[in-house]
Amino acid sequence: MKSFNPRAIGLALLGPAIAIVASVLVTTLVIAAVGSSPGDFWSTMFDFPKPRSRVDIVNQTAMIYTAAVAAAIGFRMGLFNIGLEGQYTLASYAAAAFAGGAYLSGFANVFVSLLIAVAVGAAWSAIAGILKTTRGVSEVISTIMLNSIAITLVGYLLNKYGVHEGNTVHTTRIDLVSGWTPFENRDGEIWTLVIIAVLAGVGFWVLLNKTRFGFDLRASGQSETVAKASGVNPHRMIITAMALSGGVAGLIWMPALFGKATNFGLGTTFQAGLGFLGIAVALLGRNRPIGMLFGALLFAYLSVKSNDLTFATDVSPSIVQITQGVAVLAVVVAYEVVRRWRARLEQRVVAQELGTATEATA
Amino acid sequence: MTQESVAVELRGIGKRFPGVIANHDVDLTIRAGTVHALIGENGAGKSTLMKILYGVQKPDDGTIAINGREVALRTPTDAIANGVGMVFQHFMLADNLTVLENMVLGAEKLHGIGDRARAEIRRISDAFGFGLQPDVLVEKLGVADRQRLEIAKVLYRGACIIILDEPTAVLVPQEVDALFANLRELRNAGNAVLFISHKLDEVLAIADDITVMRRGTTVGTADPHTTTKRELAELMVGSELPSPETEESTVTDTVELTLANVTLADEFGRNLLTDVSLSIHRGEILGIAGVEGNGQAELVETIMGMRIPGGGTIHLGTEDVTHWHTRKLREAGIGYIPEDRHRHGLLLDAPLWENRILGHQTQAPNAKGPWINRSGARKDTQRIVAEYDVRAPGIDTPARALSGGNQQKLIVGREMSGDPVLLIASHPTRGVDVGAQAAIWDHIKRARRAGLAVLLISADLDELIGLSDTIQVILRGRLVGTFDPASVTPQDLGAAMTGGQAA
Amino acid sequence: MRRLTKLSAVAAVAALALAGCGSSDSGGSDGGSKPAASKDVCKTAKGDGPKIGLAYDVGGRGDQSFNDSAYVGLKKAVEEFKGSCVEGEASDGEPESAREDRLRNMADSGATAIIGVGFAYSDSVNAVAPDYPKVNFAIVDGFDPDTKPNANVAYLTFAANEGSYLVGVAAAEKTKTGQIGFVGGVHNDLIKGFEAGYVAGAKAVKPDIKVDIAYIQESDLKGFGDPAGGKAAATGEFDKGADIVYHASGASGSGVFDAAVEAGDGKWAIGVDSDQYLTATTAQKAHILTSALKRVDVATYDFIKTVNDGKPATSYTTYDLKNDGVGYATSGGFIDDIKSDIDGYKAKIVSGEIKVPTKP
Amino acid sequence: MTTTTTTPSPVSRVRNAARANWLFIALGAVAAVSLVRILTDTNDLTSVGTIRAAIIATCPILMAGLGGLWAERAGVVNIGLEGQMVLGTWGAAFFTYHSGSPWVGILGAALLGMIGGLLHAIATVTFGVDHIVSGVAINLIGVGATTYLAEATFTDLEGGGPRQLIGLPTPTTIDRIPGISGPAADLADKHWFFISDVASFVAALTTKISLLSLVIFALVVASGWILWKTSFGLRLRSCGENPQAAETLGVNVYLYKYVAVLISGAMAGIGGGFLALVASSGFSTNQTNGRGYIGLAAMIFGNWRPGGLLAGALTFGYTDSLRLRDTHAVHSLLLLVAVALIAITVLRIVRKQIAGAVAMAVPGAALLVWFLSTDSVPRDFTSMTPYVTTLFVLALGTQRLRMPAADGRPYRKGSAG
Repeated sequence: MKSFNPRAIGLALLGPAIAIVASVLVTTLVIAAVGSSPGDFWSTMFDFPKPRSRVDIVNQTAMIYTAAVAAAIGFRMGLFNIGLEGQYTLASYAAAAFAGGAYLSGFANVFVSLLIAVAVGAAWSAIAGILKTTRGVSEVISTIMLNSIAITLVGYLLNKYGVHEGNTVHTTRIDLVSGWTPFENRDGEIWTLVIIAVLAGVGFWVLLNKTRFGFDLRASGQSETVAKASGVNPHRMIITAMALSGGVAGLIWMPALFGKATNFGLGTTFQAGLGFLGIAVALLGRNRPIGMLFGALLFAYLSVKSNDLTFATDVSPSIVQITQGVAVLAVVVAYEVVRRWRARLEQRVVAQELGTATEATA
Repeated sequence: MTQESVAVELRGIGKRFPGVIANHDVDLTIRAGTVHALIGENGAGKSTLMKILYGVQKPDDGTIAINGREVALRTPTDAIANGVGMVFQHFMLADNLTVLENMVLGAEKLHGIGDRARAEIRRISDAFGFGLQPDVLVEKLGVADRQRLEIAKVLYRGACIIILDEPTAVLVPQEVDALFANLRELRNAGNAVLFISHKLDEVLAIADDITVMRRGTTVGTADPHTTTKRELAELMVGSELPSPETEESTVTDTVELTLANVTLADEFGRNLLTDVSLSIHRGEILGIAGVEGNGQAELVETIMGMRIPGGGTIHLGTEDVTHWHTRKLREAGIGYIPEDRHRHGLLLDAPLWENRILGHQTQAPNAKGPWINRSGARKDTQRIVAEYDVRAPGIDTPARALSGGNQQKLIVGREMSGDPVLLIASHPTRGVDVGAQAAIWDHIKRARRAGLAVLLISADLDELIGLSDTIQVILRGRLVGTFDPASVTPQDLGAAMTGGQAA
Repeated sequence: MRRLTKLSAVAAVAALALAGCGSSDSGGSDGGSKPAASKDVCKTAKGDGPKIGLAYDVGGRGDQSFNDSAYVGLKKAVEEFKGSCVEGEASDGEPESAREDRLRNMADSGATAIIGVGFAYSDSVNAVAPDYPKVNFAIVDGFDPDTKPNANVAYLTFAANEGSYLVGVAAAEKTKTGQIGFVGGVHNDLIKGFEAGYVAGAKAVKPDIKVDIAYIQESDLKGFGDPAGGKAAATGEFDKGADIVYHASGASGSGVFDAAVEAGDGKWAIGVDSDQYLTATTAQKAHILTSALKRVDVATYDFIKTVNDGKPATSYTTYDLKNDGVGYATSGGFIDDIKSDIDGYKAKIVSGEIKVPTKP
Repeated sequence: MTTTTTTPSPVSRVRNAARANWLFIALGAVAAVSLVRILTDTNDLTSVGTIRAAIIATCPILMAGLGGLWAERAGVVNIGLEGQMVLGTWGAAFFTYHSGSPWVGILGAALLGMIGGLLHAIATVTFGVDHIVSGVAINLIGVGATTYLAEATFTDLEGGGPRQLIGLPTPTTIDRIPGISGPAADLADKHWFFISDVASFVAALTTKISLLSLVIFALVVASGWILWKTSFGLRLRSCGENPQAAETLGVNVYLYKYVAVLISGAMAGIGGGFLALVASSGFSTNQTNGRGYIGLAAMIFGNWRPGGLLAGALTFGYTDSLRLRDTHAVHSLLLLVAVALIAITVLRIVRKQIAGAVAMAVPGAALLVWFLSTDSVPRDFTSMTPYVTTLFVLALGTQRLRMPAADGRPYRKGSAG
């Protein structure tokens, strides 16, 4: 429908609106049910964030958004890359290990490390693609298995080649890339490589809407048989899309590595779980660049602000996970309902405009 | 049971879908102990009416009376309880389940799911000569066996009103004969059989009564003993029957497509195509006649690069394209009107202009290098919509919202764009209204005059004879005969298609 | 009352209508358990003394391990110095910034002593401490990640290998089969230290003793929260002939205790970090020989005390046998008969006569 | 939906043969393990203790897989098993604590799992949401809700904490069955070829086994019976094979799908309950640790059939418990897998499937070399074993697997014809 059609916009906003209402409602009910005060909870959550929280939210949004883009690349062609978690863990380790080796200096080191992250993520993800095309293995199952394997593998490599310091093991420390400090120094900085998220988002949009490859990708997602008849090579498409998704996944943690962490350490500097958050946000944002931006912002906001809960309320921060999960479920249900309304509406519109109400189709 | 007792009486049935009226003012009377044929073009509303009678869909208006009693059929269960059974055009069987399991499903209370049921199946099978083995997986059954299983399913439930939706579409003639023998036995046993078809020969051969539907409603009845095929056909289309006029030959000497000994096997090593050789010249339309399921779809998919042949070669012009992929073939100038437009031709949820790009992603005006040329594609979509009379509110409308005919016109327009050298047209006018049908014929003929080579596959023999320069008949994956459309009759073709007499 | 509303409400949320459960639980539980508030000193303490921030590692208060131990020290200090406190807890997969934010929130709320429990706080304290020169920080198991010393950070480390050595001695003396076991949560350097001390202690008593070693996970920190894995690993060792199994596996330890219970009489488990006899269930108590103590409570209390005294501790403080920062527990009285032997080894370690290895 | 590639390969010829030889294959597997045990002198490979541990490790996976089986047989892919399972762990702890009876706790676990299933059914059946999407969301909710509920309800309990609740009563354990347990254990200790291995199984199944384990094995048998031998099961399966056909025959497809997904959730919940009450006798947050996913893999491994699922779950449970108990034994497994691969190679050469034979021979030879040239497997690799095994099985066997024909496809009423 035309972009300025108010009814279409209304319908488009209806889904998220229902989801937000549902998740707020469920969260409130759960809090009230265990005897805590939903008022305290919401006032803490809606309290305008402190400067350093604002910085954290931006940084977290960037990483979650990159993860969501990675997930969405697969989703848009009907591939469920559940393996983001393993892909970015392995890629982050590889990039951090390379950067720590300091084979190159300054910008070159950073750049090549990023390339390595992309390559490793893509390669790990492509395994699932190859298994699917050559052996018919569902990517859902294979990527779940690859997640577990990747995490164990990284632990092994880290133990074997990492720096043992105190009670931790990590990769060699690297020099940070200085970021942008919008507030006082102590409030932290917005990392330079947050730009990755911007590039990922814009790149995703351009790829999807402006390129032949993107068209093929979307066509494959809508109907495999139609895509094949239109000349898309389904096997190559699956492997390419998986690799692309994994490649972007490889970049997820890079802003943090070069902005703050200085090294990769399991349980310490490395932030696990972004892959699964990315999947959730991709679903929440319906795999659309802008939708996912809002989704990532919402998730980042919720998790950063949930830190304040322990100080101000007796509500446990883990409540936020319920809010996030309900939001995802509610949004997919709401969209399905809206889609059905819209399909009916469009058929009616066409029929009215053509005045062919008597034309029979059976 | 007397000939005069009425088994089913439909009065004033109406059914509306969002934006479409599928049935209105349908009246139908079926006598017990007869075979009643319901005929009409694709899209005339036959299937919807049958679904209403079987309780799959609820009518918005009208009444249904069965054996003189008015009934409300909300679900298939209600229909079954009232003695109505249905054999769907697309069989409703679960491949992974056995014959027995498919048979007793939903009717477990009758004879259990064990040995009693097994015995009952054997009884029915023996009574009508169905030859069913209860413990075989359905996936191993051939088409005719599946159909007999479907009929047996209906009988198992004690139905006395049996609906068959286009039962002969997938059968070879011997199987059709066997089916008709079964139907006659059913009739003689006192059942009412409702037989849906658009094959007039068959209707005249089997039916006791005929009702004709057009544009969602019943338009008349006919007596098979006195009426002619021509009359029936005109009743169906509501006017003088259009027929593609043969034109003078435009066949040139340049060969555009050559298949030499092409062989294709399925994953079990059975041949789907055997030694298929043919050639099409520029300006020639080669028609392929055959009963559905004899390798036509595989032939098309092989030429289109969607399947890779196990043996033989395919040349486009002088180029060996045997192992080319679909994309490359399309870029080389092959247009493709697929048999099933929803499965192979359109992205239903995408707007028309994106569907214009489909299949031509790499070609002007849709693309510039690796980029999609949005404005070019949109402009060209406008052109197609205007030239091919695609009735749609705009090019941003999703394809799903269009009627079948308009969807098909869009596909034809798309595939004719960019001056193809070869057009593969599979059932180009199937499910299309009469006006659109004539328009599509005109477009194909015009392109032929301009030197296009066309491979035409159709179940409509008149269409084949009217359009083609040469007709070849395909039977069980082999080309079994070549005919000159100027002299051949549908009867000759029919005989060849069924292996009666290979010419 | 509060508990009751919680319960019935949860039941309502879950849409559970199991009448049996609801009624049996509301029978007489009202006064039965301690009200929640009394358990949490930070909810009630409003004293004018020092305000203390305690940032827990994943698992938080209630892990019946070192987080709880830190809380014990905190509670003692708050009550003694009439102070107040604020707590925060890490969650799985949280970013570094969340830990920093937690520490800064505590500092901003006026805490003058802030303790991060667990080595994961090392980097965050290092980043935060310079911004709050008037606040004193401490990290349990922590270390300074860079060469620039922090003037207001204390690193509280533990010679866990020494405590493990003593329980190794106890195990070797008590074993009847000549075979003992060890279950580690995660095969990392920290836990390897426990293993090394334990094996060394056992071999010191019986050089030919057989020690089975098992780890629940190699690198995945889930190994500290997998009681089923702990139980399977310990059962394996009992099956193979060990009669005493020492665990250093955090919350997975409850599975190790259960394995000992199921293995039957004469089979023992040894606890870790805190005196786990005290928090164990009745059935488990009969099988907990001793526990290797890592006195996080002492370290926590000591640190707060130095702050309260105006002479805040900084730099590295190692808690070992010498200052009773590690040790072993005697609750249950199962090792009273060999206490003098163990203390003999202890004296030798304190005197430096025995050097306990830190790596297996 | 392309969650699982449909592989239209009706190799049912093979499958029927396999079914006929089911017992033969099982015995062959035992013989192979026995051979490796004797060759490598690793008696722990089939000791009573190992098998008992394997059974305990198997049960939760089995229940998750059984949950998957019920849902997928009715055409609903349930990737939310993990979430339903984790809800079950909380339910088991909560209800056991407050009722004092572990059996009430198991019912509670089933109930909580069912709530997860209900959510999934509403989303996928009523609203036609993509099954994977809904499953992912349910996993999020399940984990979040469990963590939150545990903090809210267990913190102040005796034996409880914000993340755990221990000291719960456990379901009855059968200590021994007189006349069977003893002789079987004696026989197992003799370490004879084959006989002792079988005796080990018998001993493990009759000695110190939780009644709940037996209930779970009974549930597998019962599920098989219900799904394949009753009209209820036939109707349910028809919804997974061809819901349109089922609808035309008067089957209320929505109802059966709902029932199937609810049972699926309950099964996964019971799996969580087993984990909390038997495998570790106490609740702790996130203790499922991905077992829901493994259960799903086991079900696919088992070709959507109870027998196969049991074999798959046992394989996972066995390798997982072996890795925890004896790393040396894992080294012997290398030989076992190598032997198996080489056996398949020979079989394929006999059948003249040369390409397939090479595909088996290469990893087989590599494993053999690895086994012969090393004394142990790096510990890290042992933790990967279950996952790598799954990948291998799927990669080598997917062509033979056949999922329900309409599995994962959205279905809407009135779409028949």
